[in-house]
Amino acid sequence: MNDLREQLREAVASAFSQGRVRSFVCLEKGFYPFASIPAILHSGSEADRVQLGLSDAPLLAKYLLDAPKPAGIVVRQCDALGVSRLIRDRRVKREDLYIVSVSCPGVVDTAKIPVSPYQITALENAGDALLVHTALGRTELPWASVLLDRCLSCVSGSASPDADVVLEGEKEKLPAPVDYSGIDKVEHMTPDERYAMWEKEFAKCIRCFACRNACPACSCRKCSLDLAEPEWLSPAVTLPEQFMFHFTRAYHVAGRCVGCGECERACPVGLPLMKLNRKFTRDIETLFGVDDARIPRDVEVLGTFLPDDPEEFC
Amino acid sequence: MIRIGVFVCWCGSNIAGTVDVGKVAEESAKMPGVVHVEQNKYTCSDPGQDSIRKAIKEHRLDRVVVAACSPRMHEMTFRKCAASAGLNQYLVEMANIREHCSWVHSDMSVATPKAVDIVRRAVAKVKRSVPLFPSTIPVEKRALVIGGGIAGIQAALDIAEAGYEVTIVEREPTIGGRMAQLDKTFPTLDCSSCILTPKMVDAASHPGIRILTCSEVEDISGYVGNFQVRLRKRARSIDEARCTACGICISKCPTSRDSEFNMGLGTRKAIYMPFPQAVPNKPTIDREICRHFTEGKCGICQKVCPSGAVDFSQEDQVLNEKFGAVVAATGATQFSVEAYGEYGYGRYPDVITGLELERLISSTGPTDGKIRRPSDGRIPRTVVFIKCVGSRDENKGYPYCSKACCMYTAKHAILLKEKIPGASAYVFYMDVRAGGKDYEEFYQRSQEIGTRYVRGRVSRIYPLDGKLIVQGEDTLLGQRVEVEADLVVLAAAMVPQIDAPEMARKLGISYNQYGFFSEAHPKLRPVETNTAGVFLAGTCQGPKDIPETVAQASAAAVKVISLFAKSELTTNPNVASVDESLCSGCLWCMNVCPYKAIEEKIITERAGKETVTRSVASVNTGLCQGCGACTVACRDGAMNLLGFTNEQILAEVEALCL
Amino acid sequence: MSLDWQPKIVGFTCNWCSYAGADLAGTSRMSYPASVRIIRVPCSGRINPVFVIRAFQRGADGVLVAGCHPGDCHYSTGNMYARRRFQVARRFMEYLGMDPARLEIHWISASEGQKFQEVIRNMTDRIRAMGPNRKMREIL
Amino acid sequence: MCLLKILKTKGKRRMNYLNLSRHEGEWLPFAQAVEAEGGKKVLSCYQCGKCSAGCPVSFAMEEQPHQVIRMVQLGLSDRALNSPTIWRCAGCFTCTTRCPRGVDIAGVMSALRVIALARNVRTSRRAQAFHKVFLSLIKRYGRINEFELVVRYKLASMNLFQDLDLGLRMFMQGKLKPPRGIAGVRQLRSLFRHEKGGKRSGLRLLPGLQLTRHREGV
Amino acid sequence: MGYAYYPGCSLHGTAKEYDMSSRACLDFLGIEYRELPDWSCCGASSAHSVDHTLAVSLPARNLILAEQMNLPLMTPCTACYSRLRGAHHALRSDPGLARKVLTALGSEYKGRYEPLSILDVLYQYGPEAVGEKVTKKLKELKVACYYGCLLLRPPEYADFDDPENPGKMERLVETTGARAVDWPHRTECCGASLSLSDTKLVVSLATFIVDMAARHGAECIVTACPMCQANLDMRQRGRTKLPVYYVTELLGLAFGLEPKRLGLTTHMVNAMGLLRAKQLA
Repeated sequence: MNDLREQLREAVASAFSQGRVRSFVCLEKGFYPFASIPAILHSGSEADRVQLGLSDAPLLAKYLLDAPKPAGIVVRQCDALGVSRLIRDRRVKREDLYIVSVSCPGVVDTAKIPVSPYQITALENAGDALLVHTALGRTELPWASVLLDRCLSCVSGSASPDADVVLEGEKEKLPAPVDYSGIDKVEHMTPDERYAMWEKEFAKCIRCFACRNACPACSCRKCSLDLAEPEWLSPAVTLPEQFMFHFTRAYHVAGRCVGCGECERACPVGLPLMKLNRKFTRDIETLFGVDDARIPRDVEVLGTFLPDDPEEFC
Repeated sequence: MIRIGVFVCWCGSNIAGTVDVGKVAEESAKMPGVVHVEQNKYTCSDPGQDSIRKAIKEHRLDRVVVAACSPRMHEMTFRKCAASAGLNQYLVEMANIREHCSWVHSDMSVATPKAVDIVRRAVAKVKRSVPLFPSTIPVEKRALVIGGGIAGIQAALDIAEAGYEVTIVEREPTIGGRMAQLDKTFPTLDCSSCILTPKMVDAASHPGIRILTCSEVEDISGYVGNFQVRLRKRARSIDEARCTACGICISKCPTSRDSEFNMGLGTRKAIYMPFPQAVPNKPTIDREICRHFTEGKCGICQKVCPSGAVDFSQEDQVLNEKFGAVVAATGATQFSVEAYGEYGYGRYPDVITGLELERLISSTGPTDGKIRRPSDGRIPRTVVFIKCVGSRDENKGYPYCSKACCMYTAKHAILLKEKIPGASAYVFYMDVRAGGKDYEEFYQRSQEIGTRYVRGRVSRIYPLDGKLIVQGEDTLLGQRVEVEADLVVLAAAMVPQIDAPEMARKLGISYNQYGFFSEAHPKLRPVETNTAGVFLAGTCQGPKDIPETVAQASAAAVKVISLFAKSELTTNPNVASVDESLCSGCLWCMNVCPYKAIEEKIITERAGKETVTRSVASVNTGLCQGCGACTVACRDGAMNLLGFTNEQILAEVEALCL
Repeated sequence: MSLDWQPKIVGFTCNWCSYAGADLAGTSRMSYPASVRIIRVPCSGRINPVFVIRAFQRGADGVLVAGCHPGDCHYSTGNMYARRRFQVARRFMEYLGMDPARLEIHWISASEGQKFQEVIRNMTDRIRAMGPNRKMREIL
Repeated sequence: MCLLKILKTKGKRRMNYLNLSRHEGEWLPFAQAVEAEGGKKVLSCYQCGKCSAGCPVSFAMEEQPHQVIRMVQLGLSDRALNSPTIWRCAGCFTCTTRCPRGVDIAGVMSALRVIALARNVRTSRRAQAFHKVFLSLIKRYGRINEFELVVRYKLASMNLFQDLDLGLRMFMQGKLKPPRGIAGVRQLRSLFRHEKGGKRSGLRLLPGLQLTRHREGV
Repeated sequence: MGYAYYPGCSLHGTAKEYDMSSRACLDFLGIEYRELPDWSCCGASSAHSVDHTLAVSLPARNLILAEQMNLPLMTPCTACYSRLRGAHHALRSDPGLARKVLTALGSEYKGRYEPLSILDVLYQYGPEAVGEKVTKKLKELKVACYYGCLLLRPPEYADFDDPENPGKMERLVETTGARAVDWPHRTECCGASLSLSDTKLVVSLATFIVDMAARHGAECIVTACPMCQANLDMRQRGRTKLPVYYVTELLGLAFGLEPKRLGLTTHMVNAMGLLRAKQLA
């Protein structure tokens, strides 16, 4: 684990020294000793701030937009999907990037640790378990039980192929299928129950747009929902407008969502936004035979068609 | 300040019969922006139109709504009318209260409020309409025909006959294409060159037609009426003006190679004419093998040429020219039958393709029209024909039917019997497809003269004691059958040119999964493409026989002619337009555009201190047809469709739902 | 809900097929309920699913989306995109609780005036049975 | 022999016509069953006969391979399953390799054999005997012991004396040794049980060697 | 590196000379291999006629064993080759079936390595390299290379060479100095799988193939398939009887190995006669 971090640190430093990058997007220690936050480094001297990010690592991709180019970035599989999303959306150019890819055992979600973060002194990755050190002692939790949701349906734990540097750790998270059970639950409700449920959820929404800002697929220079004319969305925070907002948001990322779940984590009121995104993801997979709708393609799934697409209208 | 005039039409009793026009007028008057309302018995009549013109002037109207019939009926009428009163015609909107209201309802109490809604919709929309100006584009009245096969020749002749200039671009040293290689043609059995050569000569001698051989299209840009085309004319090493085609050079040339024209069955010299009737009737030097170019030696041709036409120093020419329309007649090629290892083509010299047999039968061919088998030159007594080699075979070839093979195989069988009395012919087939005038009769004739049709596919061929053992199945007998053949002829599939996709990209047209060019509409627009001004002729669009090809070529020609008949094209101003300040440059719109009308544009702008460049979408209004698919693909709402803007549609929705 | 209640159906139709189909229904005097109000767009590919939400928001009881039959699009491929977009968008609206019957997508050619009539009749009946739409709708 | 004759030989008949309507309900499910057992794309066949033509053993078949395919297409399940052809197939895949429609003819044949055995269609006693013995040996030892295979098969198929000489010579050359079992045989049996729908899985492959999920490749 | 060696049932019985000669060649060329511990029957040529799933799960067990050794699986037997590759292919292309089989086996299969034929291995070693090791040229030995079915068909997964016009075996054999005759029936089926159940039929096939080889001037037949070898060897009834060798036997000879060690003495049709006549053994 640590030697991987060491390799990573060196990779970053040398990228600067070779003049490959002007800035580097990576993780560093955050407020909590164990949790990590995003950082944009501007010189090789800062290289030792680099962390692997055992827990609570945010998706780094979108920070590229603010990083001076050419920019380096440390990616796990999920970051890699985010980055290629941005490349596909032509918000960044591949040739402006220096991608260092690390294999990933999965990222711990401290929210899933039944201990208040204040008491946690340290976290430790012990193979199949997570060791939580507190002042009172040490608890052991099964590895899978404390991972971020996105890790539970990781496309692949191994490092991403098209990177400039590939660093493989000795332990990798194995790919797993997306868990659609949540979607199924909703689908099995009656329309009225569904509507009631979403009404309840959307009522919480304070329209802070955190979901939009966190999303690697929401990278428009100016979001159409902010326009005054045409008024796609009125500033009035009424329920119908909330439906309008969340429909549009989800529809705009439909077929483009990389499944990172950052929207959900960013949401201050805890809306189950992935329940919306994944609905699209699965429908697109099943309707148009896209093998893994989370992976960005050259042509957008909704921006293309096949003459023999399923026909359900008459 | 918006001043809308609403003109409600009675259409006699057509509308007034079920809609309370007075009430509609009354309600319309209350709508925001409406400053003038009028009723007319027949708004489309002259008095009706006059009243509109009058009102526009008197009330300084800057928007007009006509509540009457379907826009598909009279929109043009009222737009012209408004224009004649000095109002931009695109500030007129129609409310269809006849077809969509009075004619489908009988109860005035429901029809009237609906009519009001419909008017409100129109008012809401027109309020957000802006003046639009159709641009007119000039038409360069010169046609480019790509490909000098029978399709290209026919199209060129027809266009030129109508009095327009045509340029034929052919990459081979001569025009004529595949048809020139054929001996006779079904179902009439008249000799191919006898009907083709005259056309070739006509084309060559026609004042309106220019033929560029050894030439290829390198790049095409622009749009209908205004294509910029870059052509490369490869050096022929012959001064065509001087050459008298005496042929001495050819007879004296020491080097030779397999002749493409004879499908490799014969040879040709390094300086050569593909065939005697070639047009233009000038030799060409093949620099790949010519010893002057390979070894710097020789040069005999130059010495012997009485008119000093041989010019080794000649270089490729690049021509940049402007054309108004393009006809793609790039043709098809033959499936490479090596894919069928079990038939041993390439390993067994006496397994040949249909086209090779054509050359063996043809009097201009390597055997002077005597059918001799390649291996030992013996006259074959037993010939086996195998159909659908590469066609109807998704495993080793293509799933589609090549259409011409059934008939030319029947033809081959007949010709075989003519050339070699007593020879026996076997045809292995799955189905005989003889749809077409006199085709079925022709096929029956081939049966009546004793051709044995065996229903089944051949599984394999192997040589044994100088014979080819052909093993197949007679599915009607339900038994394996075996033929000891002297010669086996494979009816190879008709497949797209290898570089068809590349050509399609140059032309900005689409092609199907095999590489055949796609027509704009399978039934209703069979020779047009999705790119205005580009038309299709012949086998580049799909397998065809000669009659079909010629028919399609003439059809394409007519399309070109009717395009050139217009002095200039007015473009529909209802096209997509980009708000560059919003565009993030994802160019998703580019992918959905069926007309390749959207391209990337790099703009520079000041961001704070530094100036940055970024790419945005930009619409070529010459190509855009205004379908609006791009607007929905655009997430950041930068793409809009003039005349049907997001603002307008959203407003219409609001107006209707009030 | 009183029987004479007239649902409000917003119809988005493409100019070349479905709008013409509606015209044909008119010229051949095929009567249908006065529930539908048509918005003409050049192609079903121009219809943004967001328009549909907006319609429901502003008080539509039903929405009809109509275009040329796949393969017959005037712009050759517009309705193909529409088909994909609405297959997912429709599922999603249902997922949000919208009753499926309130949004219908049909391919109506210029020659299918009768089909247009039937579509409107059936749709109106179904929506009548359901009553006014209250979901996603602003209180007006 | 031609299709017509086959059509007459078997099956319910009214005035010598094969009544296809009677089989309407059958054709899809049967074809699906065949495809499920590995007979890919059987419905795509357009009866060109290339399979039969290339088949090394079709000369010894009453009904040609493409005719059997046809039976499947028409849903004539009894006739297809009773056809000796499916047992004559040597499984050389020449047909599959050459089929222009991508039909896995050899696959269809083995699929039909599978179904025939499952439904206990007693056409080829010999073949059935052979497979029975063969699998029983795998069940017992985990490997095939040709000596025992041959002996038991001969007993089962009642033609003791065929190849006796060969057998003897082989025995002399030590090519036919007495059987020996393997360690993982219990797990193999579980496979068979599993096939019978029995719940038994997750056995260890080798004594001491347990598969681990995460640490592979280390 | 190296290979997991899967002999298969026949090589422990009727085809033991193939086993012997294969090991001999591998040893001689210094190619590392370890016999797959506790390997089990791949189910050929019966399982696929009884149960589609069984036909995959039997070979699957061996594939998994090999994957645990983290070595590519290699087998001389073409029947096994076919079954193993078929299973490998099915496990990777048919998730449903894969789940069923792997749960039954209680393990997972990544399929990192494709199962190989010993010919693949020799090819990876390189025909030239093999040629260099040849000490005794098999001059003037006219050989008909016989591929049979399972190395080449169905090409979907058994793709050792061009299914209709292969040539790899010829290249290998010619490194020994022998001459490979060109004959059309090298991919024809000899009906081995019916050898027991339908002997009459098989005799005619085998005889025909051997005759064709003879007519094209071959003095012997070379194959890489125990079924073909046994079948052609036992069932040929033609006028001229041709000995049928395994590739590895000829290679072994060319390497100068002891005929006895290669099992050449245990053929049905006298294998030594020809060789002695040519002073090759």
